[in-house]
Amino acid sequence: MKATSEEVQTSVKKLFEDGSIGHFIGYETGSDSLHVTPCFLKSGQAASRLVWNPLCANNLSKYLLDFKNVEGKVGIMVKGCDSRSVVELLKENQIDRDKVFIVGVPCSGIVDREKLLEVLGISPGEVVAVEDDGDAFLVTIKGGTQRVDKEKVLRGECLVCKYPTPLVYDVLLGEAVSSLPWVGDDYSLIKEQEALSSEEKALHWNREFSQCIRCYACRNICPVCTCTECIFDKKAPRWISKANDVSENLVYHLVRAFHVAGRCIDCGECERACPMNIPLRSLNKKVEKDLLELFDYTAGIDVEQQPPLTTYQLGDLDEFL
Amino acid sequence: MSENIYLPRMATIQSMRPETIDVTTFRVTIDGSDGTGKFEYKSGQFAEVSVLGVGEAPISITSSPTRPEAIEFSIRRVGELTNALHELEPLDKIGIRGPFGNFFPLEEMEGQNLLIIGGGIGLAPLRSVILNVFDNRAKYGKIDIIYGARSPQDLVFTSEYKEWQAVDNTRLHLTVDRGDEEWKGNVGLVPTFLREINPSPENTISITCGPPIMIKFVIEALNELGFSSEHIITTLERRMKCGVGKCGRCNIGSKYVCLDGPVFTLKQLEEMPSD
Amino acid sequence: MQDTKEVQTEFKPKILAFCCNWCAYAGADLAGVSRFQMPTDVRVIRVMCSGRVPPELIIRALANGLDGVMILGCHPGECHYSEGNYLTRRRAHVLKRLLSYIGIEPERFQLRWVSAAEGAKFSAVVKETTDKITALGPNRWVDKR
Amino acid sequence: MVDQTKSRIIEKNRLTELLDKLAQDYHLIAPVRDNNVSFRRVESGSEVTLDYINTVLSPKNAFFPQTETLFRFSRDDSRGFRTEPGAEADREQVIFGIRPCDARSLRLMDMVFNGQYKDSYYLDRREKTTLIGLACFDPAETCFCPTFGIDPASGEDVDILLSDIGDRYLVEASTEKGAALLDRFAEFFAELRGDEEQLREARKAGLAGMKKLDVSAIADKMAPLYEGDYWDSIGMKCLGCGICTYLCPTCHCFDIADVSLDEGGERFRCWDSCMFPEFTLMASGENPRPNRKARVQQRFFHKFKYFHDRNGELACVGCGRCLRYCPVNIDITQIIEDVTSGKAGNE
Repeated sequence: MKATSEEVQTSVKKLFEDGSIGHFIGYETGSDSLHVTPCFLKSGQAASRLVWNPLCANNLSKYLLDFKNVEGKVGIMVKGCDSRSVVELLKENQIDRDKVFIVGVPCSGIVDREKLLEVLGISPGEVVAVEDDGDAFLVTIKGGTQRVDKEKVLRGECLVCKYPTPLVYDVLLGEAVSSLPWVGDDYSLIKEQEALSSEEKALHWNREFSQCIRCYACRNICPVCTCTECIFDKKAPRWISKANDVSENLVYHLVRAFHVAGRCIDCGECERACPMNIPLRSLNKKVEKDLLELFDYTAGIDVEQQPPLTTYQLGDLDEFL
Repeated sequence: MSENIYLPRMATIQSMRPETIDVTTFRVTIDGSDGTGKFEYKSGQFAEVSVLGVGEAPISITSSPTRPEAIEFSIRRVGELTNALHELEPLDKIGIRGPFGNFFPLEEMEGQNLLIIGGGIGLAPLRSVILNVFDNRAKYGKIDIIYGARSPQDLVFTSEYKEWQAVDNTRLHLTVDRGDEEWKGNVGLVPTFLREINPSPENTISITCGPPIMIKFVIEALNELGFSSEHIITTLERRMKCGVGKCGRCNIGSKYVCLDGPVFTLKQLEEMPSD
Repeated sequence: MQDTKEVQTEFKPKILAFCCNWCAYAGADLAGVSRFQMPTDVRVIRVMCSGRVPPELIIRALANGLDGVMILGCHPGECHYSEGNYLTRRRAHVLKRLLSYIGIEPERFQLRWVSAAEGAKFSAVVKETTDKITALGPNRWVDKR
Repeated sequence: MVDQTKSRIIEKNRLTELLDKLAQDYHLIAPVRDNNVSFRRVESGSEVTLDYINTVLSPKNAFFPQTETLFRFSRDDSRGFRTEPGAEADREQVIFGIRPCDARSLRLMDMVFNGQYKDSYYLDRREKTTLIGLACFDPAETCFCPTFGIDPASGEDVDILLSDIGDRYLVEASTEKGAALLDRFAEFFAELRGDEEQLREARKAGLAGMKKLDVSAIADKMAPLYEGDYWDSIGMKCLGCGICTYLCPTCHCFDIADVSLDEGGERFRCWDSCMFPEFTLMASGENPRPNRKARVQQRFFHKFKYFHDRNGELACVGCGRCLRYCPVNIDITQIIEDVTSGKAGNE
């Protein structure tokens, strides 16, 4: 059985009552029925605001950094992907496991709003609710319900998700989901890109990077971007000019992709946040693929595993000689 | 295209006088076709000073308009631009935009006693007032200057103190937070020293500039001494870029420090939000 | 297209080499002393270890208009600090692939092992890299203000 | 009422041809679909899309580019520098397809860039621009421009307004500049057929349910909220990215910086955001707005109080971009409601 909003509300209320947590980070309904927004609770009284549905895209784990110096435990709701960024935060000692209470929810995919509206040919105001129904979503629209195939309207990262059930949690609500039927080769899109000529690749990325407005939403939303002073904000030395041109944007995106190498867990938040629709996951996914092939490493699985770029083996590939 | 408000005028550094280990007074003339570019300003205003290739920063004017031969800026090494300025040499060129901002109400202050309270590099804009009133000495009553720095080595304009003390009806009170073997003056924080001196608020206007924390406690002390908030004047520092009220970062509430300030009376500050 | 070809024959690449103080930098010196012939398009920056060169520097250099960047470090097992070159090797594998993914040819970023005794190898590596990059032509990613 | 003398129509199938012509004579800036729909410089009419509600980026880029050279400098023979101002808008430009909300935002920007000190870069471009607006009949669910007295079907702030009335556009010039452009391209425009007013009224039906909030007293109601906890929860949620400010058509904050090249360089300005910590960080290390709460608060106070205190207008046009694109769904309309209803003060 899938967890419901009511189940989340009841269990969070109980956690507050028995003193397990002093704060809770979850989701509540946002500006319309197609949006949720992060919700911060200090007591169980307002737990009825909490929701859990296929619109809960935000990876809330980044907010744990804001609760580092707060008294008591902070409870947080995590999906499979979100739990992997929690693993990364634990690995890097950014958060203390004893100060976090993890409420895990198995997830069978999150709706891509834009795709959904396009497939149904409707405007956001017409949607009343979206529910999970196995390999489809049930979309309640004013005047009826429609069943939409998940594969048509899932977010990109959900189409290749291998960890729908949280890997770390204190309590799991609903039944674990072991695998998602639509997930095949997670790197097919990356392989297509790799096969292009250098000229085609440069042309493609030049076009993409030239659209970047450097709002830094991709960085700020990224759960593994945890530096207290980001390299791009440093004044001496200055690594990047504030001028918006394609070579500065290139530096920004490549350096960022490298800085999250071995830490990115493909929650897709960067791409979701980007107002300009730059396919940012593609860069991270490429690095992820290489780390798997070169060093057999997957991020966000095991707190004890050594990050791949902080270690080495004598027998590592030595193709340069 | 009308006049370009972002284009600096070129100026020449005539001399650089070290004040402390990290403060230097730059004496600057504006380049003009005849070698003497005009630059009209009032005490309390600031200018945007540039090192081309490095950047620009707002710097308060230290000299007095009554001495028009050159403009002076006393600058502490704190950031990228001020570091670059300190690397320059006499006869090097810098850029100047301005003057910008408002100024101390010297005309309204005529006939009154002046209580000038400075801390550290905060004496820089106050020196403009000090020299200005010295040059119009008859127009003002008693002048008390209270100035403090962290240590005797951090006091600025030390070479001028003798001259200042020699001016009619003027007293200079110096204090340092920490003295040394040679220091014979007062040791203690400016607000404490101010209470000890105990100046009368009667017919007196107080102007103050220094680190924010000092200003806060000086204002507290002035209030205790009976100064009304219309008679406490201070000058504020904020990160500024354009200097002309466009770039949007130096506001406190709906006031832009670069346009409506940097000089405010305590009464005005009390009406602003507290950030 | 014809025009581009013509430009390419005239093209003199700008190449940067980060040389480890304990090996390649001495190797470069030896190459010079031994009067090995090599192209003059490479600018050398001495670093204390190949492990000292973070990917940011490589990316920054390429975006600043360099046509190629090399890191020249000690052979595996010979790092003055035991493991700097091993860590660089891992990073370089990932960076090279990432650069290639956005259209910066792998030849433009090289990691090579050159010991203090390998003056000849230094000049060979420089020549080989220069030739490869000359053949590739200018770095497409330059858009300096 | 349609002014018969100044109004014309253009058949839909002639629009691309008109745009081609405009692109020849002017810098033509129009909505283009790429990863998203944004205003871009176009060379031909076929690049232009009109199938959009509003663009992601507002057209402010055309007046106040994200990065703009203020002047260039080079070393002269002595120790000095020669300076040379940045490029002026070299040609007249036409912005085609600007929505009434974005057009209103320019009026607000004018207040900033005009005044005691005149920003010649912005004002020059403004002067050399003709605005061809596109009436909005199908607003998005995030639109709330009527809140600020904007009629999405009106040409109040543009030179020419186009209204899509089915098989043709009704074309109305509301300024001399607009009328001159209509004259210049008279061959594309035809006389009214007579049913235009009626057709337009019918299309306006779609505007009936638009969100309209009461903001008449918002500036006064903001004042007491300076202290208090209301902004805590919003600051908590905010990521501190620049989406809201960069996409906002009325946000105008910028930074100034230098680039140094061999024997010279340039000084440029670029958009900056009050959401970024370094925006107010001083060289001394002090920061008057040290946390996300203080920065979020500044943004809303600037929009609904400070700008109003200085200029007598609210710095928002209800385009809904900040709400639509905020990754954590911070809802400006909810904030307006909380403030005006007094709810914000009770939290």
